[in-house]
This record gives sequence, C-alpha cells and structure tokens, in this order.
Amino acid sequence: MGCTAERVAEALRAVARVVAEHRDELVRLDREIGDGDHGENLNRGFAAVVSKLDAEVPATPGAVLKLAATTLISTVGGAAGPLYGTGFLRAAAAVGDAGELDAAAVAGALRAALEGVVARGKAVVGDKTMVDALTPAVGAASAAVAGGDVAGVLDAAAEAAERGAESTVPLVARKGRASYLGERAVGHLDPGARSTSLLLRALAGSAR
Amino acid sequence: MGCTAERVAEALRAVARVVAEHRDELVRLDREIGDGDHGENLNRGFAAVVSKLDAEVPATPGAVLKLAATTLISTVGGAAGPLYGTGFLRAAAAVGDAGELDAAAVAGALRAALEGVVARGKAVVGDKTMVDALTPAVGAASAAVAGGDVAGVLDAAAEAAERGAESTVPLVARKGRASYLGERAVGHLDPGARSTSLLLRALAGSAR
Amino acid sequence: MKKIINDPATVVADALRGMALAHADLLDVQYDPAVVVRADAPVPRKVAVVSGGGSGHEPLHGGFVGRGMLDAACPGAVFTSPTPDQVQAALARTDGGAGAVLIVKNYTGDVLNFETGAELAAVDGVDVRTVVVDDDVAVRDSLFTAGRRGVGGTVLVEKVVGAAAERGVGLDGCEALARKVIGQVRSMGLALSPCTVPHAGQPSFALGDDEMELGVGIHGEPGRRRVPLAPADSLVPALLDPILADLPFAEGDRVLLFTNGMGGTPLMELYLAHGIAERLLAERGITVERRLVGPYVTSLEMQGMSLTLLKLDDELVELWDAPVRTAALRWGV
Amino acid sequence: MKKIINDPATVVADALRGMALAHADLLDVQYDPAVVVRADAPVPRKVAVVSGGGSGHEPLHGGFVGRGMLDAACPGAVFTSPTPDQVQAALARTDGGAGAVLIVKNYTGDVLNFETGAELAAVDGVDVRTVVVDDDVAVRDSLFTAGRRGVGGTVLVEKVVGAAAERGVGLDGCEALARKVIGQVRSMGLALSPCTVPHAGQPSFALGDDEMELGVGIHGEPGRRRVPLAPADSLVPALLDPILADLPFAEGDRVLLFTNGMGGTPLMELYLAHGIAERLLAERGITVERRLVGPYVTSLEMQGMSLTLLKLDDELVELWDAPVRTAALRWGV
Ligand SMILES: Nc1ncnc2c1ncn2[C@@H]1O[C@H](COP(=O)(O)OP(=O)(O)O)[C@@H](O)[C@H]1O
Ligand SMILES: Nc1ncnc2c1ncn2[C@@H]1O[C@H](COP(=O)(O)OP(=O)(O)O)[C@@H](O)[C@H]1O
Ligand SMILES: [Mg+2]
Ligand SMILES: [Mg+2]
Ligand SMILES: [Mg+2]
Ligand SMILES: [Mg+2]
Repeated sequence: MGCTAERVAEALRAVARVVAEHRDELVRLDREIGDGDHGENLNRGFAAVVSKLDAEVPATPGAVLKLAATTLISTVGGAAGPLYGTGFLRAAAAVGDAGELDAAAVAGALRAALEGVVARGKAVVGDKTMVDALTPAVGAASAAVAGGDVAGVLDAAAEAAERGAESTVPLVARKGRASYLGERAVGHLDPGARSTSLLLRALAGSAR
Repeated sequence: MGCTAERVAEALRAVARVVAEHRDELVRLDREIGDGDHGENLNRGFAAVVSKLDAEVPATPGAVLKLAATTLISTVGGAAGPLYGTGFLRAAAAVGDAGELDAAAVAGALRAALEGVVARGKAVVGDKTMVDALTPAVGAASAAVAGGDVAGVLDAAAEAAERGAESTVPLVARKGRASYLGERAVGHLDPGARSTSLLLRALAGSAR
Repeated sequence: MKKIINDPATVVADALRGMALAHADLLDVQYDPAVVVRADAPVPRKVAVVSGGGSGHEPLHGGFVGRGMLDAACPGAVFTSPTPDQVQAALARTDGGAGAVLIVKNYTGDVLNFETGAELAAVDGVDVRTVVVDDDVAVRDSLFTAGRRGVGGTVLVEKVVGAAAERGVGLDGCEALARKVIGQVRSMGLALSPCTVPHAGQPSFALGDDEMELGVGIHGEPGRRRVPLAPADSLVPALLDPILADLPFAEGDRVLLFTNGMGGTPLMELYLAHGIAERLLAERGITVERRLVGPYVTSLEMQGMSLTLLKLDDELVELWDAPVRTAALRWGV
Repeated sequence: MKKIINDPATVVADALRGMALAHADLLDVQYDPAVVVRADAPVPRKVAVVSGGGSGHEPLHGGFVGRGMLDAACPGAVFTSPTPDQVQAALARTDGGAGAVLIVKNYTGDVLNFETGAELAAVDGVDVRTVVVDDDVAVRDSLFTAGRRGVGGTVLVEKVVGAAAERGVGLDGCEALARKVIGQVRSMGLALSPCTVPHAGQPSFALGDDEMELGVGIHGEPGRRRVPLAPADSLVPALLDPILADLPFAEGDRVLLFTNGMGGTPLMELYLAHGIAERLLAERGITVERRLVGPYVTSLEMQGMSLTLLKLDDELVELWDAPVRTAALRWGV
C-alpha cells in the first residue's frame, strides 16, 4: 500500500489544516525570538498549495511535491519559504516519476529534503533551526524503513522531530534572526523546528 | 498703608510661587478640555517675571506691572499670554506713575485688566473662560473699596473669583480651545478661570 | 513618557539646533527670540511669507521654509503659539520692502499673538497682511465661538502663496491668493492614539483599545466624537464625506488630495487610506489632479490621519507645481 | 491593534494601490507578483538597480524608486522578504541590457529569496550582481552566524549606486561602488517602543515604561540589550560610539550622518538627536559633510531611531549630490 499522488495531495491538505490551526502559536514563537511572521507565512503558503491542488492534482507524487515546492517558494517569503521550498523540491527530485511511494521512498525523500535545507541554509544541528528537528527525523525514518510501512516511517520521523524541536529550547541560536539575540534566545522553542515537527506529525496522521 | 513698587514685586513673586505649585493641576485641567500647556506656559512666564525682578525692581507699581506685562507677552504664548499680558498692561496704565496704590487704585487696576482681557479675547461671562472668574472679582473688589484696605479688596476679589471659576464647571465653552469640544467640556473646570482665581488669591495673601 | 530628549523645557531650542545643522544650506535659525529663516532672507522686493505656530507639528512650519514657500517660521513651545516678539523678529528679518503675508492657523492663542506681532511690525514699517486658515470641518463654526481650527490646509496655503511671492506677485495679489485657497480648502482628521506633550508627561487623552477620536485637532485636543474603531473602508469616508458636503465639492471639480499622517501612523497606512479616498472621489466624478501623502502636519507621535481637499483651477495647479526647495517639500530645484 | 487598514492579509497590496495613485508620475506598480517599477523602465543601456525586502519599512524601498536611485523594488509581506518570482519579475522589467545590481539586506530570508530570484533572472539572460548590505554594528559578526543585519546604510548604498548607474557607469563599476559603500557604512539603532505587525495583532516585544532596546533591528526583533531609558545626551553616544569604534572612524574623516527615525518618533526628536550627534562628531574632529534626517528606514509605528555613518570621499559626495527624483528623496530635478 504505497502512496499515490492523491494520497500525497491529501497529506498536504492535512499539513495546511495543521498549519492553520497552529498559525498563532508559530507567530507567537517567532515574535519571541524572531519577527513574528513564521505562522502567517507558512499559513499563506500552504493555503496557496491547497488552492492549487483544488484546481488540479498532478499525476505523480513527485509532481505534487514539486507543485508544493514552487508554490511555497513563490508565496511564503522569509527564511522558511526558500528552505521548505528547497526541501520539497529535493524531495520531488528524489522520488522521480514513481506512481506510488513506499516506505523506503518516503524515507529517501525526507533525507533529500534535509540535504536541500542544509545546502540552502548551511545550518548544522545545534544552531537552533528547523535542521534540529529534521535531522533526527531523517535518522528515525531511515531506521523505521526495515519492516515498516509509510505510516510507520512518518510516525518515527514525527516522534523524533518533536524531540528535536524540544531540544532547541536551551540553545543559543547561530542561524536566522534569533541569532541576533545571543543569550536571550535561550529558553525559547525555535519556530521553524516547531513547524517542521508539526508538518511531519500531520503527514504521519494522514498516512495512517 | 498703600502698595509700593516693592510690595507689588513681592506680590508677583508670590504669584509665581503659587503658579509653580499649581503648575501640574493647571496642566491637568487644560489636558482635559484643551491642550495641556496652561500650567507650563504660565509657570514659564511668571518665572521669567521673577528673574527680571531679581535683576531690578522698577521704581513705581505701574512700572512693575508693565514689566510683568511685557515679560508675560514675550514668554507665555498661547491664549493666556496675550490675555494676561494685556490685563497687566492695562492695569499698569490705570495706576499711572503713582508711587503707592491704595484700595481704590487696586480695584481700578483690576477693572482695567478685565477690560483689557475682554477687548482682546471678546469673551463674555458664561463663555467658560478666565472672564468668568475675573468679572465677579472686579465687581467684588469695587464693592470692597469703601472702608476697606488693599488686602480687603483683594480678598473679596479672590473669593469672588473662586466662585466664578467654579461656575465654569457646568458650562459648554464658547471661546478658546475648549469650544471645539461642545457638550464634552461640561463637567470640567476652565483652566484659565482657575489660574485667575489662583493669581488673585496669591495677590490677596501677599497683601495681608 | 518615552522621548528622545534631554529636558522638556529646552526641547524646542535643542531640536532647532539639530535642524539648523541638518539644513544649513536652506535655513538660518535664530534663538532669542526663536525664528527659522530662509538662508537668503531678506529677498529684495519679494513679498515675505511668514507663518508659525506651536511646535510639535513638524515638519510644519520650519520644514517649509525655503525658496518657493516660507521666508520664516516662528516656532512656539510645544503646542503653544509663538509670542509676538518672535513674529516681529521674523517679519523684520524677512522684510524685502514688498510687505508680508502672515499665515496664521485659527486658534485663539495664535490669532492673538500674531495680531500683536503684526502690530509691532507695522510700527517697524512693514506692511503686513494677516490671513487666518480655518479649514477644519470637524468644528462647528459660529460667530459666537473660536471658529474652525487651522489644520492640514495650512501647508497648501503656504505652498501656493510662497510660489506666487517667489514669482514676484505683489502683496495684494499674494493676500488675495491666500484668501482664495483658504476659501476652497477643507480638512478633517481622526486619531487612533493620543500624544504626550513633553512638559505634560502624560497622554493628552485616553482612548480605549477599540475607540478612536473623530474630528481630532492637531494639539492632542480631544475630537468631537469618540467612535468605535473601524476598517479603513469606513474611516476614510467618515473623513471625506463631511469635507465634500462642506464646501461643497461637486462632480466635475478638480482637486488636490492631501492625505496627512499625524506622526505615529506608518506611511503604508497613509498610502492605503489615500488609495481609498481616490477611489471614492473618482466614484463621485471628482478629479484628483495633484496629491500629497505623508506626515506633514503632525501631533508629535499621535497615530491618526487627516484628509485635506483643495479645489483646483489652472492658476493653483501652476503654483502648486512651481519649484520649491525646503526641508520637507522639494521639487523642480 | 489600531491600524488604518481593512484586512491584514491584503495590507501590502492595498497600500501599493494608494502609492501607485499618489506617485503615478514616478512609478508603475504591478501586483502579481508585486513589484514597484520606475515609470520609464527599462532605461536602455543603463545598469538596473534593484532592491526590496519586507514591507513595513516605508519609504524603504518603494519610496526610493525613480530617476537617480532604484529601478525597481520588490515589496514582501510585512517584515517578510519578497519571493524569488518578485525578484525575477523586477529584474525582467528593468533590464536595459546593461545588467543589474541587486541590493539585498543581510537577513537569511532576504538572502535566500534574492539568491533564487537572481538565479532565475540569470537563466533569463540578465547579468546580475548581488551585493549584501550588513551595516548593523549591534550584531556580533562571525562566520558561524547569520552575520550583521542590513539597516539604514541600505538607503545610502541605493542612492550612490543609483546615481552612478544614472550617469552611465557600467555594471562592474556599479558593483564596485556598492561594495565600497557597504565597506564604509555603519549603523546602530534603538527602540523606545515596539511595533505591531498587522497579521500578528500584538506588539513584537514588551518594554517597561523606563526601558529601551539598544541595538534593535528593523523588524521588531528584540535588540541585543535592554537598558534603562536615558536622556538624549546618553542615548546618542550609546549609538554613535559603537559605530565609530567599529569601522573605525577617525579624526579627519569626512562623513555623511544619517539620523533615521523608526516611524513613531517625531521629527523634533530626530533633529534633537541629530544635533547631539553632530556635536559629538565635531568634538572628535570628524567632519559631517552631508546629512539626512528623517524616517526613511522604519519599523511600522515603532518609536526609536538609528544613526548611520558613511565615510565620504569626493566621489561619494558627488554621487550623493547627484539629482534624484523619487517619492521619498528628491533634489536637483
Ligand atoms: N540558515 C538556516 N537554516 C535552516 N533554518 C533556518 C535558517 N535560518 C532560519 N531558519 C529557520 O527559519 C525559521 C524562521 O522562519 P521565518 O520566520 O519564516 O523567516 P524569517 O526569519 O525570515 O522571518 C527559524 O525559526 C529557523 O528554524
Ligand atoms: N477668547 C478668550 N477670552 C478670554 N479667555 C480665553 C479666551 N480663549 C481662551 N481663554 C482662556 O485661556 C485659557 C487657555 O489658556 P492656554 O492653555 O494658555 O492657551 P491655549 O488654549 O492657546 O493653549 C482657557 O482656559 C480660557 O480661560
Ligand atoms: Mg520570522
Ligand atoms: Mg492650553
Ligand atoms: Mg496651547
Ligand atoms: Mg520575516
């Protein structure tokens, strides 16, 4: 039971709902150590993705991911726009034109996404960014492939991402806007790490 | 025991002290129905009068009053500057070059001051201005001349001015900045009427 | 009170010192009494155009001193009209032998102080014509009140008369032009938040989180009515409709639309409001031929805006377009 | 939240519509994607100078589009960098065949989005040189952080490069000039009050009645240190000293001093602070040859200010003085 284009589109709709629900929380987190737009930006972006999908769902999972990527790039702005956009773009490239995605393909797509985010943003684990959530998620996803299904892979990824996001709380930021704060960023959850964990949880929920 | 130039200068110093003490009250009253500068403006003006008097006290009561007039005109600004300035100027003219002022001269000076304020500002009793305090003060001062001394005249004037000032509370303003407020000025004491009653009370206190 | 100042008592002089340094090519500032003068004053045989008023409305008036606009401005204490000796000094410094137009905003204090200053200058031999700007339609006018306030329209009077004087129009002509502009300019403002006068240390009035003052003045005076906060699509007509009804402005009129910020309102919001006002005017068949958008007549850090509408004809358009070189308005030179 | 707007989601487009009407003689605005373009773009054989960034800093950047400065500006959502398609469209609309200098403020989001936009334009055949402004000395720089922010110095880069491009300086020359200005411009800011992003609806940070943020950014980001409120005589050196120490500026230097308002601070206070800064510079033997005072790089209605110092030489003075005709800066034309 692999993931079809329709299923990927459904998953993106689920992500959009979760982002809308958590918009204010993400705005608040970003107000604390950034500029308060992260929730609004992602919400605008995923709402745009949904309306594109409402018009037409592309034929393959890869094409759906690419549509999401270009839409995010042209509507989100800020740091998160190009970072998530690149992540989705690399994921799309990784899955190629397969008609369905199995557990291994999903884990591979996540890994490609992480590589894209790192290539663009040059952050490493511990810089207090979305990379702190995405890196452990990719590791957990790979480990869950053996004997697992797509839902299992995404569950493992979401679980790890949540712990990774939490791990940003005590950190001083070295990338992004929060880096201007020095010690004053300590004690705050990074908004991008939080949104990454929300995205993965939504994907996992939709895969079940 | 008439009023010499020195006594008039003393009286003006007393006025300056009272205005300084009530600066914030006058600012507050003017904030409520005006623009919040009345206490500051008068305080600046009377402080300037005192420093001129500290340099030299002119020879006659009239010259002292004229010094106060020109100083107020060139330092107070706003509506109160020209109005009080004109009042003092007319009072100076009324007392001429007499070396001492008796009760009748003081009452006459007050009447001249009122005429000056009305000539400049064109307000009548009931317009919710300093005229509402000064008009009854002049009447009471005139009535107190017969058999009274300067202190008695000024006591009567101050007493009447206080009642006159209180009478502005229920009024709608027809002159000055408070007139823009329409009904919303009702319930507030007019700052200029209040300062007039404070001035007269300070003069009366200094004459005793 | 949060302000970048040293001492409320010296704030005007301290600011003038910075202004003099910032615009040494345009302005000459004298301090006792305080007057901001055009650097090349007096201009021989030119009618001098002089204005002034309480400080706290910057760039009004000092920001409009320079070629093609004001010859001098008299800055009073914050929200307090200047004193007669300032007016007298301004008229003396700018007198080029052709007389002076004194542009006064209609407030009791301003009118009384400028009146006295003009009398003193007349004694000095200057032919002074005083015009009183009273464009604020929020205030009900009557013979028995202080009358309407002078607000945003003042800038337009200063620009038009300044341009005429620069071209060599004589004293009668300049005075007549001033009266013409005053006759066909109308304004109204609103505030979303109050301002704090430095020496008062406290806001001029209190507004609830969902309230605004409609018809507010430019001195932190409370307005005529306190109304619920509303979207821009409702706020703009609340200002525009009374203005249009007052003159009245009619279909086919050509106008200058001046969207003014009270100080604390971002330019973005002013542009937004301006766009709505232009649309509403277009719907009524009124042609916006010239516009000015920005914080030009402010009330310290007050959040809010005003709209000003001036009925145009070819003469006024030409004078508006004429070169001007001041700290706050500059074009053609 | 008290703002003159209709809907936080449409505030940028709504403001652009008003801006387009207010400055129809200077600007052309396109909406999807949003770009503010000089009315006569593309100018054949001229290097295009393009910038942009989050909205909410008005007049930066749209207010600097016009002859002698920017060819186009890309307005993002409030405090959010524009997207690559906006950058691509701006470069396409302004390409006169001589290439383009893309002026980017150093924020992760801006750098990433402009980078992508420039790549897309390169595919379209435009020779794009990207320069990154990072003049904010409040932020500690390091290879391992996002680096310094771009703030007030951006205006000076835009003016100088815009003037050079207008005179026909080629792409290499324009790029070199941009890097030169970036190399010798430094800034620092402070906030007395926060601002409220429309879609957030709440102030970006909370400040006590007697506190201020030193080293604040222009996005309502909290600054580096929260310190007690102080008189202007202490605030100004708190900004100026780190700037002077950083380049460093030295006795005998010629400089441009830019005293910038964050939006909600009255012009009076800016002039006051400017005067103090000029005095302090004079005491150190540094000559202020040019100045700019006003709210040019704002953070919505935030109260506060920044100082920017640019080291001058004859070339930069000449380019600064060159004619400019934009909504917010205009002289010589
Ligand atoms: N260089 C980077 N690499 C990876 N993630 C980053 C980087 N810089 C910022 N981020 C992430 O982006 C998030 C902020 O996104 P957003 O608020 O949308 O952008 P902006 O900071 O431009 O307002 C941060 O919380 C962080 O997780
Ligand atoms: N036309 C007038 N005639 C007499 N008194 C007036 C007139 N207009 C105003 N006043 C008095 O002046 C007072 C306000 O003075 P002040 O605050 O110093 O001037 P401003 O209104 O210019 O700020 C009012 O309270 C009122 O008593
Ligand atoms: Mg953000
Ligand atoms: Mg007052
Ligand atoms: Mg006043
Ligand atoms: Mg942002």
